[in-house]
Formats: sequence, C-alpha cells, structure tokens
Amino acid sequence: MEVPQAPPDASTKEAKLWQQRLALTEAALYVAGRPLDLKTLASVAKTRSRNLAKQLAIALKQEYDSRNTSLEIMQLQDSRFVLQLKPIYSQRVKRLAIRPLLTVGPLKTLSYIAYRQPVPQKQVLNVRGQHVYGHLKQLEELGLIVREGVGRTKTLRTTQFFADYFGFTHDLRGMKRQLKKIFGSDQSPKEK
Amino acid sequence: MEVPQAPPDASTKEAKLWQQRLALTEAALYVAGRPLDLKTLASVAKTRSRNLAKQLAIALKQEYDSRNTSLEIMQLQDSRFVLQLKPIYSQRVKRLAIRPLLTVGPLKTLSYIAYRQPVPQKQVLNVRGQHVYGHLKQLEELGLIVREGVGRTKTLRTTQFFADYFGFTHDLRGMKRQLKKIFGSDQSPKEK
Amino acid sequence: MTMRKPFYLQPPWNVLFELHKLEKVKPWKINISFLLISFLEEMRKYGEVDFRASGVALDSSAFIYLMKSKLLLKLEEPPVISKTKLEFIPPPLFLPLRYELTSTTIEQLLVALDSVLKGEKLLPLKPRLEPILPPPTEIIPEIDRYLMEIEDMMEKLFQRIELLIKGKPFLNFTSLIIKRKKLEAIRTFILLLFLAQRQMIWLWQEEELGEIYISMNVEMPFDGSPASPA
Repeated sequence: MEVPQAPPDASTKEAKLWQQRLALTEAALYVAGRPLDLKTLASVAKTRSRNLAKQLAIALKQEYDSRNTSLEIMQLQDSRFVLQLKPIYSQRVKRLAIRPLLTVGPLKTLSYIAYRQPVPQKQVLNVRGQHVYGHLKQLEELGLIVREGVGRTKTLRTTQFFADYFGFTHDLRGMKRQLKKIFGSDQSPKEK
Repeated sequence: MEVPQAPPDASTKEAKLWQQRLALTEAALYVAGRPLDLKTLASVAKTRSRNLAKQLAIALKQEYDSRNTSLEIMQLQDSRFVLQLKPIYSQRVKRLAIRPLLTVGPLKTLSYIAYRQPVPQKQVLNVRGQHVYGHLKQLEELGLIVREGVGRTKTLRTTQFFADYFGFTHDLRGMKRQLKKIFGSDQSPKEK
Repeated sequence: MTMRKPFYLQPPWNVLFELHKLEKVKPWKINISFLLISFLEEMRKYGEVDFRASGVALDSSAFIYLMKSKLLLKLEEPPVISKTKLEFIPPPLFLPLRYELTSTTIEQLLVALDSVLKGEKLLPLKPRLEPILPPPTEIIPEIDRYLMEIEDMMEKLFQRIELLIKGKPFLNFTSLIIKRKKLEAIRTFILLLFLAQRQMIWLWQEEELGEIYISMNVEMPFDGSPASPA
C-alpha cells in the first residue's frame, strides 16, 4: 500500500484538484449519512484509484480531528468512512433530528439482540418482557434487525445496516468483541 | 444590534465556553438539516440571549467561509441559519441520497394538506380515508404539518420546515400560487 | 351380637367421619350444608342423639372449610417466578446522529398531489354512508320524561291527596295506588317522598313494613313556601 500522500502545494493545479476532491469526499459523506466504501468515494472524487480515495478520506478525517468541531469522520475496519456527530453532543441536539429516533426501550432490546445474536425471539421475550413485540416491529422497520424462521422458532439477528450505523465490523465474532469492549462487561457473549 | 463579538482568547474559561457553544451550534445545524431560528439556537447553546446565539451562528458561518469545504452556513432573511451543501456539489453527490423523506401514502396526504391548507382534518380524512391518522402523526413528528384547534374542528397546515424542504415561500397564499403554477392544473385551490 | 353400623358411617355422611377419604375427594365436591342438615334430620329420625358424632361432623366440616379457603387463597397468590439464570443485560446502544439528505423531490410531491386530487373529484360519486345509530330504547326517554315532569306530577298527586283526604285526618297509601300497576305505585311512592321532603305532607308508619299513612301539612301551600300567618 502506498503511503498516504500529503496534499500538494496549494498553488499548483494538482493542489486545486486535490482540494476539489477533498470537498467532494466531504460532500458525499455529508449527503449519504451512512458509511461509504472506497469504490463509491473514488467515483465521487472522479478517480479510479481506491487508494487515492482512501488518502482523501484520511486527510479529511485528520482535518476534522485537528479542528474544534462537533463532527467527526470515522474509519471503519473494512476501509469504509462515515461522517457523524460526536456522541458527546447527541444528548443536547437529538430532539432536532428529523428522523424519529428510538427511545431507550427499543435501544435496550437492540443491544441485547446484538450481544446475543443469533438469538431465539422467545429468549428475547423472556428476558425483556412481552412488551418488546412493539420494539421488534420498530427495529425491523428501521432495518436494524431481521427475523429468520417462523413461529416459535424465530431467530433474531442484526443487519449489515445496523453494523454500518454503529461502525461495527460485519463479522459476527468481531462485532461481539467490539460490543463487549463498549459494554465493558467481563461476561463474554455466548458464541453460537 | 451589537457588533458580533470575536471569540475571546482561547486560554480563558470564557474562551472554552465560547468554543463549546460554537460546537453546539454546529451540532444543532448539522443534525436538523433545516433552518433553525435564534430561539432554538440559543436554547441549544445554553443561553437565553438570542443576540449571543446570532453571534455564534455568524462566527460559525465565517469559519466555514474561510475554509475549503463543501458545506456552507447561510443566514436567511428572518435571522434563521441553515447548514447545507454548497449547490455546486449537489449534482455530483445527490445520487447518494437514497432514502425518501416519506413513503408514497404519507406524501400524498402531505401534498393534499399543502394544496388545500388550512384544511379541516375531517376533510383530509374524507378524501384520503381513515387510515391517514397514522400519516398525520408521522407528518407532525417530522415537523412537516401542525394541527390547530381541537377535536372535530382540528385544522391542518404545513410548517415552515415543509416550505424550506421543498423550496416554497413561507407565505401561504404565495405557496398556493407556487403549487398551482408548478402543478399547472386548471383547478384553483379553494381559498378559505 | 353384631352392632348395627351407624347411619353416618354410610354414604354420603361417611366422608365426615372417615378423614382419609377427604384426601381423595375435591373439597368443592362436598356440600357441607347438605351433609349437616341431612345428618341432623337422620339423627332426629333414628332418635339417636350422639354428641360425639355431632362433634366429629362439626370438626370435619371446619376442616373442609379450611381446605376450601386454602384453595381460594392459593389462587390469589402471584404466579411463582421461575428462577431464570441471571444473565448479563447489556446497556442500550445509542445511535450516532447523522444527517442524511433525503431524496424526496418537489416533482414527487406534485405526482402525489395529482393522484389525490383525482380521488377528491370522485368523492361525491361515492354513496354517502350515514352513521348507524342504535335504535332508541323505550326506557330511557320514559325516565327522562318522568324526571322532567316531576314537578307537574307532584302537583297533580298533591291535588289528588287533597281531594281524597277531605274530611278525614289521614289517608292510607294503599288507597292511593288501588288498581294501579306496580310501576305507577312505585312512582307514586317516590312522589310522596318528594312531597314529604318539602314538608307539604306527613308520612308515618305504625309498624315496619306496615301501611303508610299520609296527612296534610296544613301550614304549607303547594308552592313549598310556608303559609303567611293569617
């Protein structure tokens, strides 16, 4: 892999192109509101080089990190990038978000599913209570979980969209390790 | 009006508070994605002073202007501020916006309210069917409509956010004229 | 010589005297009242008053009552919570906030409006659905009218009493309701209570459940205000 290229001197033509690509990368991340892969970022930045797309995204991330801003660019494990609000600001402004956000109840159900997945629906109902039927419907509608199987044997797991939303890896074992780290629990989730 | 105050020296306690308020202002504008008034900005920045809220927004705007970024902060005529993508970048990235604001059903209900507003809720229910109760709740939660009055006399109208989103004027008669013109229909909306 | 087996050691009374049988029977199937009454009747019939047997029967009855009570109380107990293994419940995951440009355009809004307005045009052609109201009941308006006209009816009853009581110190309630239907008798009684409450008449009884006597309060004209002193 090439070493990320520093932005060229701003007076040159290449420098202008770099700046323009940097702005396009930012525009794409702003508009998408979800992690974008290098292929998409490259196409937006008018290049075929995924490596260049990555250099641009990393440079943008460094720029955001160096500045006093409420926004951050996260690099996910699979080289995807996402622009989002720093979590410390969420509480004060979440009421202004357009998309209705989930309340604590469904979020608890979601974290339980993520931690124990693939988990029988019956187990989730036992642990969280019968009222979680509503949560499951909501989480399913938002595309955060899927139900597999039918009736009493239904199994729940989180989706790729869920992993993207939280910046988790798509690999189940890896995701559980990440979750364990976040929850700070000494109990390892059951690997199934 | 006072001259916008320059951010104080970064080493002082006041400077830290200013920086924090600046970040909160940015967080609010980012998350909302729509113009916010000074009252809202002041409440997010933990101040009662609309003047301070305005100073913060102007300072943030200047910061954005001074930097190479695809985003801009605009001050509207009514002293509202909005963070948005610079129009020159829109074309290249708008294909990444894949999620509709609303699905077809609620969109129909919204369009009818916009065209006939202020319209009795009863009339909307008659034309669109009893199932639109869910739509009205969703549209209200998204801040696209407001319900005025109570019970059977409830009246519906669209909000400033609706006008901002679709680029209409805020003036009701003007909006109806715009709709009629764009719609190119020979049916004139009933003025009530 | 063989002793005759006492009657109470035979069914159905034997259940009271052979306690081991109680364990095999559902307490709800035992009608204690019937057993005890018939037990006493049988004893009277045979002329054998055995206080020991009565004592045992009483004791057994109390025991059966206790069994029944315990069963009832058991039903009220909260269901036993199965001891599920305590497992780690992770805290909620808070979603990061991200702005997302939505894709709805003004063209889409207008297309939606077009289809709605077509629907609105068709609307008057649809048959108008009238709300189906439940048929009026016969009782409610009757009572309403009764209550609304109560003043009127009080006055009429008062005039009737005045007419019937002429020359007599009192009138009995039975003569007021003679040959009248039950409902009307009840209404008359209620009206009497209203009149008495306003002290326009006096009501009294000589014995509980006996005849009700009515006399006039000569100091009160109908309008309810005390008569002006002459």
